[in-house]
Amino acid sequence: MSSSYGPPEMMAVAMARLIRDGELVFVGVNSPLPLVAVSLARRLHAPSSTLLSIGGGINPTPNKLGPATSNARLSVGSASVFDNVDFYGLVARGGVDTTFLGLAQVDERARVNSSFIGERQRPAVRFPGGGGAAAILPLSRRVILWRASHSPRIFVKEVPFVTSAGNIDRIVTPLCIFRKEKGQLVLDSLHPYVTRERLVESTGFAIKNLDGAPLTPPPTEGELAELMRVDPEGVRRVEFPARELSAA
Amino acid sequence: MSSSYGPPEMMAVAMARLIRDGELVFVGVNSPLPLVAVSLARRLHAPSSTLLSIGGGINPTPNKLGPATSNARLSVGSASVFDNVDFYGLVARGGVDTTFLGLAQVDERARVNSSFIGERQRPAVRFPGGGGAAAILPLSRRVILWRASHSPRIFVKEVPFVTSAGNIDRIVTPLCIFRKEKGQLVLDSLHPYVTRERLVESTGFAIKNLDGAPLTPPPTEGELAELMRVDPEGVRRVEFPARELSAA
Amino acid sequence: MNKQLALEDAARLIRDGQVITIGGTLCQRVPAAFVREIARQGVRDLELVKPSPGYDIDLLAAAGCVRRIRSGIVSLEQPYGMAPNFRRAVEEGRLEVIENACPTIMASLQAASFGVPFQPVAGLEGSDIPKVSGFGKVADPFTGKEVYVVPAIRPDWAIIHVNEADVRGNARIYGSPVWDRLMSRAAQRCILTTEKILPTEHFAAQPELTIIPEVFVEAVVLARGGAWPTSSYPEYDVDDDGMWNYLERLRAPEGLARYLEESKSHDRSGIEVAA
Amino acid sequence: MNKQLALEDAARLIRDGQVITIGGTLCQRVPAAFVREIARQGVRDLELVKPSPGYDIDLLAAAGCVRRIRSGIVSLEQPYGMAPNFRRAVEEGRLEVIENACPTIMASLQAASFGVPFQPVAGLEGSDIPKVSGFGKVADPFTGKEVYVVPAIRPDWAIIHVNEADVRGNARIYGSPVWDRLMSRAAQRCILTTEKILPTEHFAAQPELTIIPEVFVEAVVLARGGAWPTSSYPEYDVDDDGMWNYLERLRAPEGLARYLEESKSHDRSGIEVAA
Repeated sequence: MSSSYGPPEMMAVAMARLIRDGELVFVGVNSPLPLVAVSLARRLHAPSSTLLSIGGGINPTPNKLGPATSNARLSVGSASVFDNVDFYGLVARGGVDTTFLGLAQVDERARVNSSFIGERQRPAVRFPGGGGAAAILPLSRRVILWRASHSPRIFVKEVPFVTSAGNIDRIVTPLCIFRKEKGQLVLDSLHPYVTRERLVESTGFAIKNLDGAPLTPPPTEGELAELMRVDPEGVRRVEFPARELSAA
Repeated sequence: MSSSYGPPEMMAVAMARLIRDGELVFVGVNSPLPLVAVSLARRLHAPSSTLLSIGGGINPTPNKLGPATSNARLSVGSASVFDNVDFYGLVARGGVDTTFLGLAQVDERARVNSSFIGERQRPAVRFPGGGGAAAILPLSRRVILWRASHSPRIFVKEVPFVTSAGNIDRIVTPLCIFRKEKGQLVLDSLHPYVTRERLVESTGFAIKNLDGAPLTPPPTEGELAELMRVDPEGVRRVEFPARELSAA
Repeated sequence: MNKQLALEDAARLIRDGQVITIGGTLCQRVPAAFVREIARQGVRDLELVKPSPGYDIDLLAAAGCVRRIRSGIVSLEQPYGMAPNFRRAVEEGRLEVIENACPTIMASLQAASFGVPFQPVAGLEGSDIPKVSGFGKVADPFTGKEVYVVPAIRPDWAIIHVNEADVRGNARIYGSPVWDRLMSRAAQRCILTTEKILPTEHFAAQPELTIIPEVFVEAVVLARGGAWPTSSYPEYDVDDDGMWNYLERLRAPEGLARYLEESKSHDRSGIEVAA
Repeated sequence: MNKQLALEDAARLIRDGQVITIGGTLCQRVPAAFVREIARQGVRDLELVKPSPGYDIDLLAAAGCVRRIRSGIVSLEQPYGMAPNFRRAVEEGRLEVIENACPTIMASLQAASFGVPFQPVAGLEGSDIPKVSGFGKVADPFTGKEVYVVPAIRPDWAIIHVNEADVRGNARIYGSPVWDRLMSRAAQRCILTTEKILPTEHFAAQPELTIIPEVFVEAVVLARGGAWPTSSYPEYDVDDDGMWNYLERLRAPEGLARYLEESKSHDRSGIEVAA
């Protein structure tokens, strides 16, 4: 792979490309990569998209991005304060085009578990919870999931608990992009630095369209240059364990 | 009757006396007399009562009162803007002690019609509507009704439509005060300048406790003096037809 | 995105048969210039959903623009009293009233704003309103207790008069917003008339004061004095002469047409002085 | 009425077994000094209702103050990741989670604020949450369409950190109020901790900025730096050293006691400088 980009850059660029011009895009809590991606898209192909930030802002213009996306500082420059109650109303009325959401586990039927594994009262593993995902996945016109990690414990054959399910369009990972087709995850593209063998080893279910999927176009010089301007401090890397930053 | 007061002064003072210190009292739209009454009570025996004004204020301190109680000007001096949605939430949660409400008609069972007479689709008489009364009467701990007019068409045996019913405590008119007892209106007191005969003629149902009811204590010098300070421009009179002001 | 339109153009967004809600209350901060323009354009068969209409429904009833109204109270308040043209239209069977309480309209708008089909409401015991207006009753699945519910009503438009807006549609209201915050969330889209158009930086400097954010807004109309003869706090109070003149004018045959003609240049002058 | 109390006295209002909601989100504008004082006083068996807790539930879980939580997401956000003491308490069976989505908590608080027993919520199709958390399903009486409903939850207390308050309890929040406006209306009463206590005239000068009016408030605590180590925009950001120190301290046995002791004078200093 090129020395000029790694998984954080590939993911940020891939997520940015999924944003369409003119859309209203929501970025929630705990979402550094989506924040970078939307900021990037708005400076590239989607200048007329609208960023709705959980920090309370509409198209804010903060001096710098930061890892905690619920931070009110990230909403500086917004002409209004858009609070959580307003957001959930808007998405419920069909007013949100695209939402980015994280996940703890997802299965081949595109069902997400961000809640727990094991007994509810004394779970073997407690996850953070899905936030608003259970409501948002059926309500946002389109949802893009991402996770800065890709392993058979994350991409599982069947989740033990369904926190959320719905209008998933794509899932972006350090290794690939999945799309949802007829209720199933299908490989959409493989990042240029990933072998099909590695993807298979890293995924807990049989991958559909493994051989047919193209490579994700690598970030262009222009995309990378703009990414450095949008995110000079490397917020895009905060979700990655140090080893994964170097191992890509 | 004394030359120093008439029905507007008697009503304003009688309504003020019904307010208890420490209460949270709501004054809605179209309510000049209640606005005067609460302002008066807060300067007399109920300095710790809280006025919640539909104009959006809590204990506002306007330079002068005015006839349109929905006017935002009447909320000047309030430290917050308390909007209609906030008010209906508060009353529904049991947070309002006393509410003043107007009426078009009321019957001997204390049921209020402020909607219409006749066929709904083409009524013989269209009234303004009850505002929030249908919700407020069962929810406010106590409701004081008032009407600056008293006739057999207003105080009827049975209303043709029940706009609202509920926690009515008193009804104050230019002639008397009714209270509600076991679901029936009962004469509480007769204003000093009114004969029992005149009250009977002016009321469309047989008056309970007609002979037993005392006279309303006339406004004291102190009450009248304070009333003039609270309402130097005579907002208390705006609801009265000119003839009733002089006829009392 | 610049959403500023002339009053006439913005009023053309309102089409026959639509459901509208109108900001302000009674004779306070009513988007009166816009209401008059709807009347001038002869829009028909509107349904007005508003807890407490006043000048707006009185004029629209006189002009025959509205077929049905859902409201809690209709009044011009003291010292003007009841809305006479509204009353006449209802008593003559030209305007249907779906009887509500202010908070049941509020609840219908809340349901719309939350994207749910109905909303429970507190109170109403003993009232005939639920029966004649078709409210439902639902047993609370958690306690079994019955509660009244009203259907979601999502107006096509919320028409709101504000003190300050930018051309994108961010807006401030000083004093009570009455129901306007909710209306702006319940309607499909908002049309703002505004006393002033100011740069976006003005709103960004204190975004907590922006009660209507740009994402809900379709059009912004500069309408200085646009609430006249109703009030726009703190700029101006109810115009007493203006109210009596309105009531007087409409008593005469052809009085409405004359009134609309006389107020036309006032109403349409805003756009010419836009920044 | 002067409602100002010292932190210790205000915290004594919280009694064992009560239901509380706490303002802010994750590591933003959490009333952290108050949360630590609850832990110092050893309150037990609380139920926390909050869409997105973070530092608050992590510390309260470590201190064993909370028996049950209803939440949508629990996190310290990046770069601190998941709340480790919360996670441990749940995995050890010491803390029950009633699984929710943020907007289902919102809806439960809305129902409480509207005085109705339940609230319909949009979405949730395909989720196991309604089943495990006992949500209901109700047929819309107007369309027959089924919709999920959640019960009203009325916390005994909303504990909210604000930027500015007066001693009566009028308060401003700069930046997003997150859920705090709703919380202040849903709870029986509010306790405010505030960066500054200012005269009532300050609030009356621009009452539209007052997000919590005095009538909802029981106590006001002057707590400069009271959100630390979480942020209080615009005064201070998340304290990175403070967060890592917190996480580090609580890894050791007796770490919590030491942490609470070390932060005590910081937390209780506010009252001494009160106006």
